[in-house]
Amino acid sequence: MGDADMGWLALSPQEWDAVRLSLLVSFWATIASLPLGIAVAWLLARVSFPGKALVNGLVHLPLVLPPVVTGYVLLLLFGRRGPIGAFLAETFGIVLAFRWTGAALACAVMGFPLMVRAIRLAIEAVDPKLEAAAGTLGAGRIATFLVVTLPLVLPGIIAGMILSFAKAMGEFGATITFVSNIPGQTQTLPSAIYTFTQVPGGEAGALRLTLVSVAIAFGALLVSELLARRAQARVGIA
Amino acid sequence: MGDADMGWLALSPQEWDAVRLSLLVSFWATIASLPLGIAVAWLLARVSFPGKALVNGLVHLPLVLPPVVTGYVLLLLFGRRGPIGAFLAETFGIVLAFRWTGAALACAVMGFPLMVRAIRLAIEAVDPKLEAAAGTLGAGRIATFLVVTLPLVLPGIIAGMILSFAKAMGEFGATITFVSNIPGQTQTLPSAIYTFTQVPGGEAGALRLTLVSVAIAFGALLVSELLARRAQARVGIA
Amino acid sequence: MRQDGAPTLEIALRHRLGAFDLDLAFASDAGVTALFGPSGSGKTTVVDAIAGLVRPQAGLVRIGGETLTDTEAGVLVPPHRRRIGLVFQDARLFPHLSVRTNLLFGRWFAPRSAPRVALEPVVALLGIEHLLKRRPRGLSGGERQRVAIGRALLSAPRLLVMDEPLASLDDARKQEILPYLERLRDEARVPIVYVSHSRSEVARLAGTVVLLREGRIVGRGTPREILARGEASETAPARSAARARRLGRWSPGQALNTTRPASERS
Amino acid sequence: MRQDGAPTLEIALRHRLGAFDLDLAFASDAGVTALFGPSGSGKTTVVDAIAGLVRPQAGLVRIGGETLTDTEAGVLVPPHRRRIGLVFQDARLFPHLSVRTNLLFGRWFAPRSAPRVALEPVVALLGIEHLLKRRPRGLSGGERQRVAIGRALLSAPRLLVMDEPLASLDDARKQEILPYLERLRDEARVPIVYVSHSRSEVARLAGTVVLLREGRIVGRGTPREILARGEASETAPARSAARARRLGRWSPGQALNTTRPASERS
Amino acid sequence: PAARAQDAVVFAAASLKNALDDAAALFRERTGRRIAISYAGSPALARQIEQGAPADLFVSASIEWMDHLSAAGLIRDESRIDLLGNRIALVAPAASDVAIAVAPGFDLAGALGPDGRLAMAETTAVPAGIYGRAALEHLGVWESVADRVAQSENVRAALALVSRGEVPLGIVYTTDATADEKVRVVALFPEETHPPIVYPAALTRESESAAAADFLAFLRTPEARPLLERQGFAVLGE
Ligand SMILES: Nc1ncnc2c1ncn2[C@@H]1O[C@H](COP(=O)(O)OP(=O)(O)OP(=O)(O)O)[C@@H](O)[C@H]1O
Ligand SMILES: Nc1ncnc2c1ncn2[C@@H]1O[C@H](COP(=O)(O)OP(=O)(O)OP(=O)(O)O)[C@@H](O)[C@H]1O
Ligand SMILES: [Mg+2]
Ligand SMILES: [Mg+2]
Repeated sequence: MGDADMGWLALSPQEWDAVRLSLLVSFWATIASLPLGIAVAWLLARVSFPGKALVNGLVHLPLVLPPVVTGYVLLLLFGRRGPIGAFLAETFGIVLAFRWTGAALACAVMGFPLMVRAIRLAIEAVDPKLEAAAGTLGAGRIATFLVVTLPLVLPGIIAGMILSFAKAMGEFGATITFVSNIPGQTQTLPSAIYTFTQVPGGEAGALRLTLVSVAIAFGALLVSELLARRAQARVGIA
Repeated sequence: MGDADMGWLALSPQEWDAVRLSLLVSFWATIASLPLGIAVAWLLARVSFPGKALVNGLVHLPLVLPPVVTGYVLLLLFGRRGPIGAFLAETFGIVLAFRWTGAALACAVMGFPLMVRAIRLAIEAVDPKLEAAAGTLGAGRIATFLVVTLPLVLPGIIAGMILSFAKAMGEFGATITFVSNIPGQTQTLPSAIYTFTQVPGGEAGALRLTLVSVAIAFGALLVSELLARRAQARVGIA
Repeated sequence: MRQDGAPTLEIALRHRLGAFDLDLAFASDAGVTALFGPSGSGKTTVVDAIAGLVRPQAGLVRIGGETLTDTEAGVLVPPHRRRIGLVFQDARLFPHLSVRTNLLFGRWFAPRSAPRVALEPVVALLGIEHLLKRRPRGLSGGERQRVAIGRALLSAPRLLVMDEPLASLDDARKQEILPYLERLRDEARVPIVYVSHSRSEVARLAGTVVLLREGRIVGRGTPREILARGEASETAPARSAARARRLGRWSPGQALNTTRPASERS
Repeated sequence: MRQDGAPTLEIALRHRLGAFDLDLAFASDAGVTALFGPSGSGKTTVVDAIAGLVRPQAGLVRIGGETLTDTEAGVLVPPHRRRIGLVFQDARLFPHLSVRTNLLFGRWFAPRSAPRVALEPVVALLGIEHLLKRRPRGLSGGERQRVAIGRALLSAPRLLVMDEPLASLDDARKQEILPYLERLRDEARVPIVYVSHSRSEVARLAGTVVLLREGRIVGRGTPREILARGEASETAPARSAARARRLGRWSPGQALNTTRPASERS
Repeated sequence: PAARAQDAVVFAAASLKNALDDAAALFRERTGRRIAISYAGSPALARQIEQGAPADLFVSASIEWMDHLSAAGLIRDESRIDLLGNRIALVAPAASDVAIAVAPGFDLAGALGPDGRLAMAETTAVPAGIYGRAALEHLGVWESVADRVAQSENVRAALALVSRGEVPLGIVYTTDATADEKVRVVALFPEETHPPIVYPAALTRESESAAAADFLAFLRTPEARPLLERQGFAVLGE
């Protein structure tokens, strides 16, 4: 790790794979969990229903459980032999276990509580009087949600997305437990970093990948702040 | 794991220690990080200053880094030989390494991005016009923050606290890397659970402790929802 | 559903909010019905009940013979199916939409059969041409109120409900808007419920004035009859201790002294 | 700091908000100064500048000879040190505090030397005894406005600025509050800046009327002189295309035609 | 990542990364066939194989987990070999001048000093910790240091504690100790003090990859041997 010699910063092809895969996984984990995240946030913020406490608890579960446990639960449920995994594979031909899609699932699950909470807080801050006004103008419940609530909640959605994305960039325990650490298929950046930390002389590699990961997350964060500021300025309580 | 025989649910004294310790650690991680969390959330929500993007990035770092890396960084900084650790030990006699206090620090750091984001979202939702009104009534910036902003932000603070607490109940990677796993001193529930997952046939033990952990988190969640609902009803945009 | 012969507006409400107890019933014919009464007498609560934003503890709301609310029969048509154009006391513009989009909001959701109100004349009437591209943020109080009026007008409602719509406008602007409302009343025959503290506005517009006080009707008649009376210019005394009257076997139909058509008794 | 002989209120402002261009200067003596003009003419913007909630692009605000804002000298006393009691057009009550605490809010922060205004008479005047324990949520429009008035009065301000304070109140209530404001003006000698669209209120209270239109002063004098003129009852035409006039070597002192005391030139 | 680019998937204990990466590279050079290696903790890998992971070859750091899979019929017992051997050592920071002979009843507690801790991997779950504890028990000193042990998630974390000077002594694999300049081997534990440290390898039941079998055979060739020995492992005899 010489001062002048920056060669240690160069990524191997396998590491590039990990970078690509992490981006792919984080992107899809964030995007795919967004609709459900919004729906659940809305349910928790605005609807009372029996079993609400349970749903709320379930959403928070991945935060409370050690990631290894979450990963193991996913493996049991979504593995090839798991009830949901077998069903998905037979019915739709969708296989999650030991695929990048499974890594995306693991990251989505781990980031879900963060996403839901951010969006929920934003929904709770929307003045129901505005929604009532939309009602008098002929907008039904769903239309009101889409045309009034959702745009007002945009800053919260952006916050939820960046939290989910950042979490996915760092998620390791559940992912490696669920889909293993197969280079080019399920080896994300954090898994690759972990591997480096497990052998002598891996520090430089771990540092190198950590820097890449941090740089990507910083970039995403900057973009999100920009978007959020715009959304905020637009919505800005007059 | 017989149907009738619930004996496997009984905790050993050492496991009780882990439960107690996890509660202690999670409680203090949440409480101790709250003032800084509020301050940083306020800075990010309301003040523009050079280096804001950097601060924002730093806050999110524990989310992005694999927990093991965070734990290692903590060890480098706060270990007995680390610059901050040595300083704290010499100046104040505060030792974090291999103490539950260190576990609390690790959990606080890991939960910090979640806490800050929740509070920040809530602060951003406070109408600055109310703060302006407080100004015309003679309240300075700090007084306004304490008497107007803070109470209005209460639901967000509660959300931030429960996120931090839940995260602390599940945090494992950074904690064990920083303070190891010393039964009775730094062995929290997730560490104990991890231990069970590492040996064949440890599932029952892991499940038992996981149930305890989930029960505690559910309880905390219920309390937080209650408090938040009260705060919300109180504040409720008229 | 329009039942000929039925009054345009039939309202009977009983609703309790903390120490405030609303208990009233009135019916009125087409034209402008003014709700008049001191601050806190329940005008906005009645407005909310008409629009379906409040579910009264007991009550009946009918427009042109169509039942919108009937707590006895368990009827509560949701606000977005009522086609009532409401000008809120507090404007309630959508902060994320331009003034133009705010104005056209109701049109997006209006049924095809609804008459289309043209944007330009309304905008010109309200003097808000220069605001169309702006967002509500930064509008002055009167500008907001004008946009809110325009938004309700453009939603082509079958009943217009206006809660102190001109309170923050200057006289000159008021003198431009009032004739428009008169035309709406006389030519387009849109019934209007008009809440105001201004005697002159009420005198000019209203066919019927309903005088409220502490949630009760204390007078009902033409502006001439009502506005002259002393009650119309007294402030409500501090509310007397909680009234013991309970919501009981009280029937909205009875209170209105109208008989419901058999078809609706179900 | 009070400079005898200096006018109570000296204001010179130049401020641009989008297409709106405020450019005015006036001074007035103790008593009530009314800001009168059509919706969107800049009244609230002037109010905000007086209270220090807006930092004008160029301008001067002095009360009783004390400089609160002077962009040339870089002076901008923060709102909480100005001791200006402001009744906002939109009430702005603190939703988490009871009405009582809202009312007493200003007292917590008033300097010890400030005169103490008793709660009970103000509450009685405004007829809000029965609301003291409630939270702002659920208050009617007029109730909010009354609490906002009370909150400003109780903060024992040295200048009271009221932005359409009685707009949503009934005549009877207005007739109770107006004499109180007269007493405030005459006995307690609190100067008042009063924004209103009501000719009768302005005629009754104001010593000086400043007539605004599109950010400019188009008249200044006694109510009798100003309210009679045609300009006071015309609406503003659609705003003319952006004016080219630039903020330049314009001096607030010059605009006011007052000379600043040497001690303040620094 | 569409079609599989590799000819065999190997699941291997994370501590084998350097050794197996080198071997796989050489194997590819010689045969043109690609081996993808997923490194993780042996327990996670074993569980994944239980759940139908696409692994062809499993190299475990623990005999127990291999036995577990064998009992479940998930590996081909006939292919199972003891691939590598390792040693555990008592280590100290390089700067430390502690000298102590590992012998029955040796004064380990004394060497730790009044408040020093002994860094080890988890002593009930992680192989290195289990071996270390067995050795200390065999030597009759476990009781005297049991409550002074800082247990880490893995050997590398224990090594880091020694390397950073956070603890005066630790017990790690010699493979880790010799590679770290900041760490000095104080003494090796005699092999008879603990169960043999063995990395077993076996083909999985479901594997159809000839490349996996060839790779396993390749690991036993004289050509591969130096690559493994270079990392400090003992290559066990036929
Ligand atoms: N949730 C509530 N709890 C207690 N009282 C309530 C609640 N909501 C409304 N009220 C009271 O109901 C009364 C009627 O309110 P409403 O808004 O209908 O009055 P209003 O006639 O529109 O008055 P204004 O002219 O001031 O707008 C008020 O005294 C108000 O304080
Ligand atoms: N951020 C902004 N961008 C553009 N225009 C603005 C902005 N803020 C205020 N304005 C405009 O400035 C003008 C003056 O506003 P102000 O609130 O001072 O009017 P006002 O005299 O108080 O009117 P009203 O009687 O309706 O309350 C309005 O036309 C308003 O639209
Ligand atoms: Mg009202
Ligand atoms: Mg205004």
